[in-house]
Amino acid sequence: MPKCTINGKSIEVKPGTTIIQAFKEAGEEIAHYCWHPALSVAGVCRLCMVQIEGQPKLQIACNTVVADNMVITNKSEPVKDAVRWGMDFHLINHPLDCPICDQAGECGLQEQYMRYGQYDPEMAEPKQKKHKVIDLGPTVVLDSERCILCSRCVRFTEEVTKTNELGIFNRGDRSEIGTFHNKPLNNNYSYNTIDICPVGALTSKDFRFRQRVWYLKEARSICTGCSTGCNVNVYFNEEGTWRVKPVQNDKVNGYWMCDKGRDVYKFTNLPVRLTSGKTGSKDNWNLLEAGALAKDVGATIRAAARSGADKIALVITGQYSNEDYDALFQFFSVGLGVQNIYHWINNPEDMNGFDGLLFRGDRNPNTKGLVARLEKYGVKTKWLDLEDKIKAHDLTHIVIAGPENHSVFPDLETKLRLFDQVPNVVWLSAGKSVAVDGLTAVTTQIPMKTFIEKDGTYTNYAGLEQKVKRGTTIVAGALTLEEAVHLMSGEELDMNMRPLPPKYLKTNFLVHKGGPL
Amino acid sequence: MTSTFQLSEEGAAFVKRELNRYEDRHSAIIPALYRVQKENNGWVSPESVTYLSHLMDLPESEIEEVLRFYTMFNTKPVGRHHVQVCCNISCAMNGGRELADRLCQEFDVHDGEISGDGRFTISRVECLGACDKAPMMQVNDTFCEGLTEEKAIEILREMK
Amino acid sequence: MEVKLLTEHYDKPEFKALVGYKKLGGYDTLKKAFGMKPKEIIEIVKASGLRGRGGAGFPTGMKWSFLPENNEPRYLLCNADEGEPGTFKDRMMMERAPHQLIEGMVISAYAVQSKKSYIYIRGEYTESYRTVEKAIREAYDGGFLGKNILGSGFDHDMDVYSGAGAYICGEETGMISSLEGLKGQPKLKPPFPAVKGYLRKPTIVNNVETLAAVKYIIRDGAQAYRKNGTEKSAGTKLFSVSGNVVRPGNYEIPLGYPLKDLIFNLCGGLKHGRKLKAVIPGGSSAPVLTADEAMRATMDYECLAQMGSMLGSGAVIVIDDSNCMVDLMKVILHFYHHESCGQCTPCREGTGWLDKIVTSIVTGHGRLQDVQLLEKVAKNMMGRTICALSDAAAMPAISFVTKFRDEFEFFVREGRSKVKKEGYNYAQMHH
Amino acid sequence: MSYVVKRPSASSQWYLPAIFSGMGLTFKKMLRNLFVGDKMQTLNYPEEKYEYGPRFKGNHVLTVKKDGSVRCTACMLCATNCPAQCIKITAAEHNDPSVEKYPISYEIDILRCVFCGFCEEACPVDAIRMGPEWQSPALNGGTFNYDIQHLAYRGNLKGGIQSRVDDQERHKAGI
Repeated sequence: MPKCTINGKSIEVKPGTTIIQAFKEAGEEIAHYCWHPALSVAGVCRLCMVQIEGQPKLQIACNTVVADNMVITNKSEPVKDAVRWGMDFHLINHPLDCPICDQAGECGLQEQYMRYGQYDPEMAEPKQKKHKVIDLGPTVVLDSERCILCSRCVRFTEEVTKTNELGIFNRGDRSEIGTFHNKPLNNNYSYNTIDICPVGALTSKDFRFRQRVWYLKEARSICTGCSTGCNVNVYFNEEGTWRVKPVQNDKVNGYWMCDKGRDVYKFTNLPVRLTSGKTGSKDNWNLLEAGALAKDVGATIRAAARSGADKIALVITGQYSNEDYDALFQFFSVGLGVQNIYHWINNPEDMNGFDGLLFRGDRNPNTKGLVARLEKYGVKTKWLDLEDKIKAHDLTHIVIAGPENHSVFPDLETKLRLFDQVPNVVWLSAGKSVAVDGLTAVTTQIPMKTFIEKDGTYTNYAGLEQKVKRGTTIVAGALTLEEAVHLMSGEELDMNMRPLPPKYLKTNFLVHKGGPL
Repeated sequence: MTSTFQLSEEGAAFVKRELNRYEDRHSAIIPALYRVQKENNGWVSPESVTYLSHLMDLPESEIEEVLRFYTMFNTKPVGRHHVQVCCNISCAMNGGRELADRLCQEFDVHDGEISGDGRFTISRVECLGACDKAPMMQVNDTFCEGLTEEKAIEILREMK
Repeated sequence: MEVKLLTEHYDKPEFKALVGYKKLGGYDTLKKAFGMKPKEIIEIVKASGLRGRGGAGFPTGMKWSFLPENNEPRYLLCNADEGEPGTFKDRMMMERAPHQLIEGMVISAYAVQSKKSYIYIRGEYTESYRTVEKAIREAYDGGFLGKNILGSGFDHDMDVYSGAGAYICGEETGMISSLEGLKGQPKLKPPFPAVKGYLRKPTIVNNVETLAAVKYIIRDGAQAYRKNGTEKSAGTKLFSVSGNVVRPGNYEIPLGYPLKDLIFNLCGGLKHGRKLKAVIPGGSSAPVLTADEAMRATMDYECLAQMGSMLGSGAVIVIDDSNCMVDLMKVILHFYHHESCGQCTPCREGTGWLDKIVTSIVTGHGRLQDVQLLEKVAKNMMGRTICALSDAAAMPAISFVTKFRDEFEFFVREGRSKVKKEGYNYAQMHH
Repeated sequence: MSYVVKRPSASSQWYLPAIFSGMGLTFKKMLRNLFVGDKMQTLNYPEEKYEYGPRFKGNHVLTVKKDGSVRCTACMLCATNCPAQCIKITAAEHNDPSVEKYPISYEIDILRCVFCGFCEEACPVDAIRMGPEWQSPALNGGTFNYDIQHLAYRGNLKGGIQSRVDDQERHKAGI
């Protein structure tokens, strides 16, 4: 284990650690653009200069391996000067169109210039002109002038996706990133190139110009787009959610996430949400407050169960958290003795599909958690049984814990036509749907909260349980499945169901912030 | 990009041979591009890159990177004769730049573009390694050394 | 005086073909070499004091001994990508004596136990490519290449590879990248090519002249080779003299030879009774020498290094007083702007910046601080990049500005050259 | 704290002289205003309006480019800087790649505005200025939400005020 001193701090690192990794471990700041922990070392931005005692020349930290007893600093004057000039070289041909650049606010150039820049540019010559607003397919827009040619995106398509769409063409200061004659960059991981782009050269078509990043808050969550459960940050403000970006978690997703997962924020926003409880049937709906409706429908179901629990069926999708499932089984299986519990599998054909990187065919976040609970409560039913029972008119009530993300349920309408044959339907879902509004059975729709609006635990494909905290509220009138089930069982909601973070309990923040009254 | 490009049979066989000639398949890119340039009137078109990508089973972007990196590959059509006038230091000291201007004027062609009759493309290039016989130019593959403006014009006049 | 060691038979046209070459004693040294152990050869080369003739002047024997001691396949690459402006010696060597190079390469390959070698020739040298390719075929036919060469049990294959026009491919890792079929961008060091080079295998890269010289070192022995040259710069070297001299061309002289004699005796002095103004002693990337310095300089690694310049590739560019230094600076900086590979930021942006500054000076739009800025930008490009191209652009810029500052300042102030004969008029350049 | 109350003096209890001198002044002014109207101290608002100096920070103006389109690039710096949060911008992609981004809607809720001038200061391209115009009466609440039409092209701007920052010129100069 080599020991080294970094800016006066002495630390011990694993053999083979590069200086820049050692800096990160020591918690020291170091300027860099091209280095990315998950990509190969390019060593081209020349910003991570460090001075190593005993070596006359400055070295780059990303390509120098720590040797025993190395004394390294990046606080000395020669290093600072090198970084200042390095920043200037990066900026002399940069268009500085921050006002219209989407990256502004989270831009590597802005941040690092503020920290290390020269503040007194001497460039008086005309800037190099390159191509702007190049359409690179369905997800990415490229601006070559803003590009600092760090080659991160090129290395990403070479090393991670191995699709090789991107390249650096021409040479010298005429170099431009791009695809072969603007062929679309359309692999399923293309948004990652935007994330790793330290400047605004690659911007997302989906997010472009819709918000400025400083208006957004972020909440740590997981992607519910498939059973991998990539860790993400969801970006939101009072108008709704706007985008998701991957967060590093070496156990799950490394640094990346797929393009399909980037859509998970879309089903949380108001226009597609069921915003209040509804009861009635086709063309004749009464709007009701969700909680009241849950209580009402709960009473009906409990009454029906007393006259025969086998007339009630429960259909569950893999889209809810473990806590939700626990409450559901507790009420239906244990409380009411319902045996007809069915697992709605949205895409049985490619349930086990995997693209080799992250994306899985099972497009539910918690199939594993649901299956575990089905086993725990001894449910061994088959989907075909349900179809038979419906056709035989054996059921009077069907409760469906429907999908949060309707877009991954291609069989939604077929299944609804099937459920419609049961006289009473209880539909629990976050999204509004024309198909549900067209049901002719006596239907109760209860709005559910989405993954970003509730606490919960999800079990991914590998059995890893990931806890998610509530980030924001988009539909205040919606319930979590757990709350809805509580209300249906006749209990009242209490404060313990939405526990406050302990820090608020300990200190009244008014007192805390303002001092003694 | 509507028309498709194809190498002649020998050309394709040559590229296949080059693929096995070197330890790494990528090494065949430069010889293959030379071949395409030879068969495609002196330049490499985008569709020929696509063709090579299929023929060599290499990504288009990698071939394009190589193509655009090296100066000897033309990515635009050139005249029948590609005249490259050295304008680097030793030639510049001996009138290379003036020679280039004179030739451009004489044949009424802009630097790097094709003359009206399609005969010439005249471009200024960096050192060609014939500094002892400056000024000099390269016409297609041949070095013409120790030029005067008159001599150069005479050489080019004779080219059809 | 010229000492013709490598160039002894260059004026004989038959030296080019195998038959003639053999008649003049060709491939005899190879036989001699096979009688020695590879280690012995390396030792002899080390003892000879041979230094790389391509530009950096790194001791060749030492470079060879950096190879890891294992049985991994290793490569020998001959760097014939002679791109340094002013240099044309390798072209002559390949066109007039290809077998001399091949013999030197087989000996060197035997010394470093490499079974495969490539000669990387710059794309513009089509004639050299054809000659060398033909010579290799002859050598295969004559049994000097291929399996079990001359019954020694040593196998060696050789091939040529043509570049396609990129100065940066003269840098050894840039050349390796190009040979691998990529853009010719230099690679990060460490690992050095001797450890991980071509296809991540141990690789030795030597210049044409270096490899050819190996033959003569083995033929005559280290001591005989050392007779020429100085203590630290042993042997002879080819110098490509160009610019304003009466007889430009390649001259083989012992290292340590006075530059004054080279210009005024061998090359016949300056044209038209002009006065010497400056000399670039080692290709355009070497810092320029003023006339005074040039009169004192001797052509060896130490003396030139001491004067703040370098021997480089041995391209002596003689500049007389009819030239405007600002104008030449523009030519040089345009070249580096054109040739920067674009990988490292300081070089990619810096070479462009320098070119733009000097362009605004020569077109009459210069500001007085631009002269200082040239120097400042150049200084901040030095030693900050993967390869030495950045330094190669910065060094001449710094030396031109410091040594001929008055010319630069005059140009800025007056908007015209200080020299009577104006430089090229960029403002009216015919596009 | 104690107050000192001045008791009225004996002379001031005779109030008629003061009334007459007051009325005299009133009549003097009235007569002067009747016959020499241009020296009047007051304005017949709203028929007559007072013109403030050009540097007065009154109602906002969105400047325009040479071609008459709005100069604003929708960078939202004004909206970010606005302490009253009265600016609402919706950006969109422009067809011209050299323009790239422009506002499809730009609204200022003038009733919320505190006329601090921060928007003007934040603007990197001289797209928003505060002009000498200050009257903002309207008949209903919605009219107080100024849109692009009003901010850039209202009648008294005569086709728009041109911005000092011209992109095309900047491009030509290589900035």
